Amino acid sequence: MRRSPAATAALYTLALLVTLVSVFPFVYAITTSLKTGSELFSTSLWPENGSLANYVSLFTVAEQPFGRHVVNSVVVSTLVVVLSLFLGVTAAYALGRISFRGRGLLLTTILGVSMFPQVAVLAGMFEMIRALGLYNRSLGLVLPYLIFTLPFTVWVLTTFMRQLPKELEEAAIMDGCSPWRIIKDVFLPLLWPALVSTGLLAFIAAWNEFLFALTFVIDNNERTVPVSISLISGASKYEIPWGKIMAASVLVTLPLIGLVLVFQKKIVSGLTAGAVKG
Amino acid sequence: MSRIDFQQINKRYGPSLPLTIHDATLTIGQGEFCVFVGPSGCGKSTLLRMVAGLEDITSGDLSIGGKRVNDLPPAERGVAMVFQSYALYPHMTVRENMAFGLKVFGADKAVIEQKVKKAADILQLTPLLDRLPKALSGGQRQRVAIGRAIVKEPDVFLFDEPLSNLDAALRVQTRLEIAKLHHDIGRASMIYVTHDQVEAMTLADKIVLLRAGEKVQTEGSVAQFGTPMDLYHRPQNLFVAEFIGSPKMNILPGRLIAAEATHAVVDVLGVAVTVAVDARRAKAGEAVSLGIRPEHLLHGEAEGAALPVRVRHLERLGESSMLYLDPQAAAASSAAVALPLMTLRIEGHASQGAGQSMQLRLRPEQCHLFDAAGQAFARTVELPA
Amino acid sequence: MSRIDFQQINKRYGPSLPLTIHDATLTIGQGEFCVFVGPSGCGKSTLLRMVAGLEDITSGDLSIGGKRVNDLPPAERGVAMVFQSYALYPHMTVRENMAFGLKVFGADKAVIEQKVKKAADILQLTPLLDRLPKALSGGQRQRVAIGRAIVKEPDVFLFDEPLSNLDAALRVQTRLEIAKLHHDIGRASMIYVTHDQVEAMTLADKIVLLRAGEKVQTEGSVAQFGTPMDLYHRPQNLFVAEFIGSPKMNILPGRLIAAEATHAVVDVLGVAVTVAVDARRAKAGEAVSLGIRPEHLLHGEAEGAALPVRVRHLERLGESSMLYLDPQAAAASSAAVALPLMTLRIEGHASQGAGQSMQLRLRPEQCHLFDAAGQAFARTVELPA
Amino acid sequence: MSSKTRTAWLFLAPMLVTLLIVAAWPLGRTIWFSFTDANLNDMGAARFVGLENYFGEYGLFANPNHTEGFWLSDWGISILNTLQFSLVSVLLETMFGLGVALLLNQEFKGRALVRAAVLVPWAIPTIVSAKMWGWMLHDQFGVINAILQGWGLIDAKVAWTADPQYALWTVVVVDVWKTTPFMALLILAALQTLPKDCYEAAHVDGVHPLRVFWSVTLPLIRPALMVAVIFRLLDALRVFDLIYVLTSNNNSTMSMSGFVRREMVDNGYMGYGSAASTALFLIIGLATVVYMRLGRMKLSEDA
Amino acid sequence: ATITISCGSVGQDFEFCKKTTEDWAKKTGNTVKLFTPPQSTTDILALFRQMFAAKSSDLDVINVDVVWPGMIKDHLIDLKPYSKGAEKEHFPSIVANNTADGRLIAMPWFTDAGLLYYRKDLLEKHGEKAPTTWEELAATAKKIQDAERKAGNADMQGFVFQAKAYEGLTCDAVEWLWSYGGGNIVDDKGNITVNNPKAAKALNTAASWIGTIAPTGVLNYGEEDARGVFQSGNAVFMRNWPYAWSLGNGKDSKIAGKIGVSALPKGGADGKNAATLGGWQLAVSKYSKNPKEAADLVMYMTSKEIQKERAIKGSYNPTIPSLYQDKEVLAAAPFFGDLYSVFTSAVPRPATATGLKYNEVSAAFWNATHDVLSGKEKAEASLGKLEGKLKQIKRREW
Ligand SMILES: Nc1ncnc2c1ncn2[C@@H]1O[C@H](COP(=O)(O)OP(=O)(O)OP(=O)(O)O)[C@@H](O)[C@H]1O
Ligand SMILES: Nc1ncnc2c1ncn2[C@@H]1O[C@H](COP(=O)(O)OP(=O)(O)OP(=O)(O)O)[C@@H](O)[C@H]1O
Ligand SMILES: [Mg+2]
Ligand SMILES: [Mg+2]
Repeated sequence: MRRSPAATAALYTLALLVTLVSVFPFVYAITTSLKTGSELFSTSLWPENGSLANYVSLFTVAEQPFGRHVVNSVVVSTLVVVLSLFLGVTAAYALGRISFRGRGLLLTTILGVSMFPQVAVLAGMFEMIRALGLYNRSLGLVLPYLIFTLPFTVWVLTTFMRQLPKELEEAAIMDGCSPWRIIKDVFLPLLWPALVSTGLLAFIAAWNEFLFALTFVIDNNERTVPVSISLISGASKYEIPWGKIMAASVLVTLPLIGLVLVFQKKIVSGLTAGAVKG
Repeated sequence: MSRIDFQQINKRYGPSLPLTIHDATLTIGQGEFCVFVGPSGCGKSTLLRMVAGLEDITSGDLSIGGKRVNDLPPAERGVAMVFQSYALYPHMTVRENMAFGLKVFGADKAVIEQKVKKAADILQLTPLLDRLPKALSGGQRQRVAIGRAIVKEPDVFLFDEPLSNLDAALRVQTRLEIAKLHHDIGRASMIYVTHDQVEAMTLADKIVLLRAGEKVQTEGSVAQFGTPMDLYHRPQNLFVAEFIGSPKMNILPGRLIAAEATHAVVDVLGVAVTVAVDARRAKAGEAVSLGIRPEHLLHGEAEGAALPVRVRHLERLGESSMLYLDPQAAAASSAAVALPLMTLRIEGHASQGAGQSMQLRLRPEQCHLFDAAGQAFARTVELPA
Repeated sequence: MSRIDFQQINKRYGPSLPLTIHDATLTIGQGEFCVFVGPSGCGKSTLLRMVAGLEDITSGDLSIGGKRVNDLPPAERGVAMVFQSYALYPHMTVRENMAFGLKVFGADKAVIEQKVKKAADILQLTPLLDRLPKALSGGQRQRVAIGRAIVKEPDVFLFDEPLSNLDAALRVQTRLEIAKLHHDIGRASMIYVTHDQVEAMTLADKIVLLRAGEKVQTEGSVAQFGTPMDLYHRPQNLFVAEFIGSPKMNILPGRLIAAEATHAVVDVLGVAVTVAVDARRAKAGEAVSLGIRPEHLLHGEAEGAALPVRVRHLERLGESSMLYLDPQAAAASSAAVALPLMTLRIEGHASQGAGQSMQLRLRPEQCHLFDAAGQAFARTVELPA
Repeated sequence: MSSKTRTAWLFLAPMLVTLLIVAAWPLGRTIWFSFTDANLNDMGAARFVGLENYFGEYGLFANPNHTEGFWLSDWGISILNTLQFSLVSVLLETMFGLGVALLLNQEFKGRALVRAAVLVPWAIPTIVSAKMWGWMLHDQFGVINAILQGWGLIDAKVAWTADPQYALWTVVVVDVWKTTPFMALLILAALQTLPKDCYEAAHVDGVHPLRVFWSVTLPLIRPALMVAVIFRLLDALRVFDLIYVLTSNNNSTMSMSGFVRREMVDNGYMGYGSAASTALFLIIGLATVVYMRLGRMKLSEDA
Repeated sequence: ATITISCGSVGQDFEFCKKTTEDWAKKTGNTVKLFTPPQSTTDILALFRQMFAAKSSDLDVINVDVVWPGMIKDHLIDLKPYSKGAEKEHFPSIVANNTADGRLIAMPWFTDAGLLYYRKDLLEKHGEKAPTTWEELAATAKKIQDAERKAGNADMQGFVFQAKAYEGLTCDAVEWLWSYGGGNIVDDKGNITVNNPKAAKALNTAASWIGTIAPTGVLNYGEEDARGVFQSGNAVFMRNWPYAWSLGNGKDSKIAGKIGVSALPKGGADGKNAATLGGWQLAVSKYSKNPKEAADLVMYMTSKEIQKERAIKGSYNPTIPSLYQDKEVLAAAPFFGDLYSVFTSAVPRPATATGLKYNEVSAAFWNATHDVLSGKEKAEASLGKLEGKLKQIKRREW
């Protein structure tokens, strides 16, 4: 079915507007990252004499290996997402597709975990991290990050899992699938939109986490990106190195955009079309 | 071993809902082909799904091959099922859909390939093997669902209206293939749900006719369990009599005049009709119902009691015609009661027209008789088994 | 105004796929009841969906009430549709599902209430009105889908196999209700897809038989468009002859011996059979196919050419029996060719058994004749319209 | 235990164990501390004080020193601020999220890019984006004032983050900008899993698109929408860094989390701060329960 | 032994730190690891306290803000045994600040004090002198601001300072209070003195600037915001720390060479000049595994040579009075000499008196001040409330 020209025009206008509002600050960040010195305090959207100095300087401080930090962040975030999705999917299967007593209570409890403010759990988490010997290792951040990504993934995936047609699961059961196989071969392919969405959201959440990363890692080599950015320093105490911070922000946001571009292809509609009638 | 035993199976979907299945007790022998029929919503799918293990059994025992399976997971019951709603894996091609069950089972690649190919040939799906379900027509989807079950060659087949979306030719052909499969595998039992009486009659070793509605709660779900000929010729009650056969049996209210061991005489709309049944358990004067199938009504000059009727309207089907008739009650009898239309089936092209009067003949050995509670009197003529 | 015109409609699902619908040209008059039949996957649903506006028309013109609607959105076409896959709103109760279409038109609450109630009564859904679709049986869901369409009383009804999951009794009843509805609304046109020939024959003013497979690309989708009696008695080609009628027409290979204006004589398996057709456009010696419906075959002593056959197996359906027969070719004729089984339908309970020999009689006025290309010769007997 | 239930627990086990490892100690400890007078300076000296931190003389609630009434105490103000902020921002985010998701659900050229672009606000680390907005909203050299002045929408430069009149709403706007993608992405995923055929039915029925949205789409995506809103609500009720960076930790814009942080970290009152966080936990729990009740959300509903 | 030191994250700091520690390491045969603390002072403190609470030995030497000693004294070792009297060379006020319960818990490293920056060129142009009282400042600022605005620079502001609700506002407000003789919130004995008419006058005066000579935006300004406005040429006066000097005179600065610096004005004719004391110390964590080496490093880094070098190369204010007469030092930063009295007489915030509760006191104070500045309340009312609040914070003792 075709769209009318008016509708098409409206659609593209809206898309443009949404894009503009979304990326305007980012564009601003890019231009700022090209500015240096006093020009930073000017409101002009385009740098008069743009330079890549800010970018270069990011990689030239030996004590703050920005590249290394990006790698740390990638590893940590990826691990967090993989773990969350794995644990989330299995739990969501139990919570969404099997009815047993105490399901509602369990879901509420899981949700309860993310009802404490981050600072409140900071101290306890700090002790735990040290007790587990994960202190001062970027990989050690994976565990505390699960405290906010897990409840989220479990809940979202449970909701989505619940909406898949029952008959599909039954067909798989009749085909002799174990629950794990049902999840893997039947549900996962149909959950792609949900997986990608939650995965991206969890990835970004882990990628951007600051407080834990700041507190649990003090080694310069083990830091993650947000801390790294926050530690980017100007020449003196009160000077905020805007140009460099913006350059770093641009650099760490670009991979995320790439990630979205790659994975958004999996957010497609009609995955269950043709499965059942009724 | 794939004998299936239902022992007083009950099913209730919710605590506040009435029983959906009530006291179902029946046995499907190994290698038998059993057809479930019954009105829409009577619980055929439910019963099937209980055999598959997809639905909890509220009470009663279900055993397959002598082993109680109430609590056995579906995978361990050795059954394959065609779902009424197809339940195809939407992200797999037709080929993958059919191969999946075998793959899970760990079958050899070549074997899978070959089995899928064969099933696809039978079901005329070969050109569609690489399509996703969403690009298939309704009938094609249904065929994929069938294919998925038959490649698995299980001990027990469960088919839930597997041919409802196929055209006549393909339906006959697939039906024959299923019969052949059943025959070839031999030891496999089949339970088959259908609304098509021809299918039921031709395929079944045994038919289970299930009740729907109020009476399930009082009289149980199973209205009759027997061979097709049993159900056609010896319906145990009015419900079965009316349900089996299309167009359905004509039922006329009557009053018993004489009740003998070999026959009864009934006053139907003022005409005395003789029926070949053992009516000893009833007494003259009782209200009864007389049943006769449209294809057994004779018209014009023939022996038997003559019932005057008038043609209301008629349908021509090509090879036969269907006449819908108003019985013309004799003035004396209960004319107040609105009588149902009667149906008469005539071979070939009917020459009658609406409004025309006719005389219907009812042969004693073609008539059925039911008591006031709807229970049949045993027929005394010799009937095919 | 609800006349529907198809002008050389084509449909192609993908650039690399063959045409699904090819050159469909037909006209459904206002208030006419048109039935689409054809093998599974022939494009019935596609055609229906094009009328509804859910599927783009690749080329050709579709008009409703004289207005070209190719680019009109579905909402503006004044149609109601019963989907093959039901397409119920999963979050609405049965009542809400049926009421939704009316509610969006801002119909009065009381009116909606009453219409829904009436439809529910007809479809025996009253006790289920407050259930969600997921707690319904297959047939019940289908009935909800029908209910949803009929409450809307639109100009054009589109039914895609609306009765496929209903039992015989309910099916007959619903069919009659649909017919009644059609009659009552009067000006509404209906397009109805079915696999049930009885339905097609009894409901249709016109039948469209669609082709499937290769021949669609060369000969177009529409195999024949006409009244039910046309298709039954005057099939234009072998495809139609074989498709219409169940069990399907027996087709025997033959060779023309004599070709007259009033009849032809054909050598069939060594027997000379006379056929009442105008065969002038053919020449003696040509290969032809002789067709005769199972219900038209006579057996035992009767007039007409006698064909020796042996019973392969038989099916008893209660009111009639189906015999599957091996033609016994005369030694002289082409015994090498494997001949298809022939079907014979016998009223009542057949007394024959497998292996028994019989003589079949073929009456000239019951036979059809087709040329080598499958085109029928016009029959010269008087036939019902 | 039926085998199904066993399977359920088996599949839950890894997640539950992980969550237990991760959360049990920190959370339990916080709740425990809320009943003590622990001080960050010397945790070992913590004494059990019962409900002192909640209802004692200097407790969160029923503090007799709150001469101007509870709602004017720092804690009271932070509760009000947080509720105000959460309600408005979640509401706006839900609406915009829905809109953006519906847009992204359409087929059009460049959709992939727009999808990526929409996620940008979420992808920029909060510490950066908050500062960035702070910079952009700067009254003197901020680009927002420059643009608005350029378009003639305002005539004097507005101190967005400083003026108490605007501060909270400025934070709301930035929060909406930042977290709408979260909503949009989750809603988009929900939209993509909708059954197509009942849309066709609605189409044929001639239902107006808005009506379809209201009567079909919305009910069908409701479960996912509810979950998205819950998590947004949870986040919003715990809001801290955005307010902290944008407006500093002024009383008039302080959030509950800000209060917790101030008491716990800046002031070192572990016990009191823990009590505040536990109270915050309870308030969030209450809000969630109220929300789930209002939304008639069923947790144990079957597929 | 390996010593981990936290000594600043900003570029120059970091460079110095790196170099000096390396020198020390070479000299003593130890190894040094640098820890980069967060930028914000609040964050650094939070992090340290977190680590102290966990008795973490991951940090040996830490940098300590001038207001911290009271709050973290329990976690720092006494440096007396290692200092060998070296602390006597430093400003006594700072050493006193760093002494708790008779223990020397930190060594002064560099100091800081609030200064008034002004536009020499503009003052000259409009025939004004650098103001000596706040009242003069207000008048001058207003005059120049209005004149400049009329002349086309619509964005010209009279005075910018730090009035965001954060520690910086406490610094600014302490200066106002002190300059009007309004005391120092809490006196040395721990008595709450803030609710007095002079303090109220000070705050009301400051409040009168908002919207007249200062933009409303200052209510959310930190150091950089103020510097941004000043350095882009849009402000006549600015209150800031010494760091703004070198940046303001930087190559790309619009106002390079046009900046004047003076002590902050007095509160009225009979007021005092007041500059809030800032600056950093170095200390050794009690949980350090190598306190001896760590203390040695601290002593080395706070030694005269190192402070001199830092003063010359980075214009860090030394904490050793003799260095303010050092020719090399004065050559590099001439205003060290001019403003020597400012640095020696800088007003400390009431951190020692309030000890652990300093943060709380400061927050209450800046909030009360912010309320006055933003016009929510009059100073009298606000200070009254503040007093109540401070009493509540104090409870029985600080
Ligand atoms: N989306 C699609 N993409 C490609 N091919 C399709 C698509 N949908 C249907 N087809 C093909 O088009 C043909 C016609 O489909 P259609 O659904 O109209 O058949 P039908 O006549 O309704 O069959 P049935 O009786 O089985 O429902 C089928 O062969 C089907 O495989
Ligand atoms: N989940 C459910 N909850 C409540 N009632 C249900 C549920 N599923 C089915 N039912 C009811 O149980 C009865 C039996 O359903 P079932 O699907 O077994 O019928 P059926 O005989 O297969 O009918 P059909 O021929 O229409 O498919 C129906 O009346 C149906 O409404
Ligand atoms: Mg069913
Ligand atoms: Mg179809």
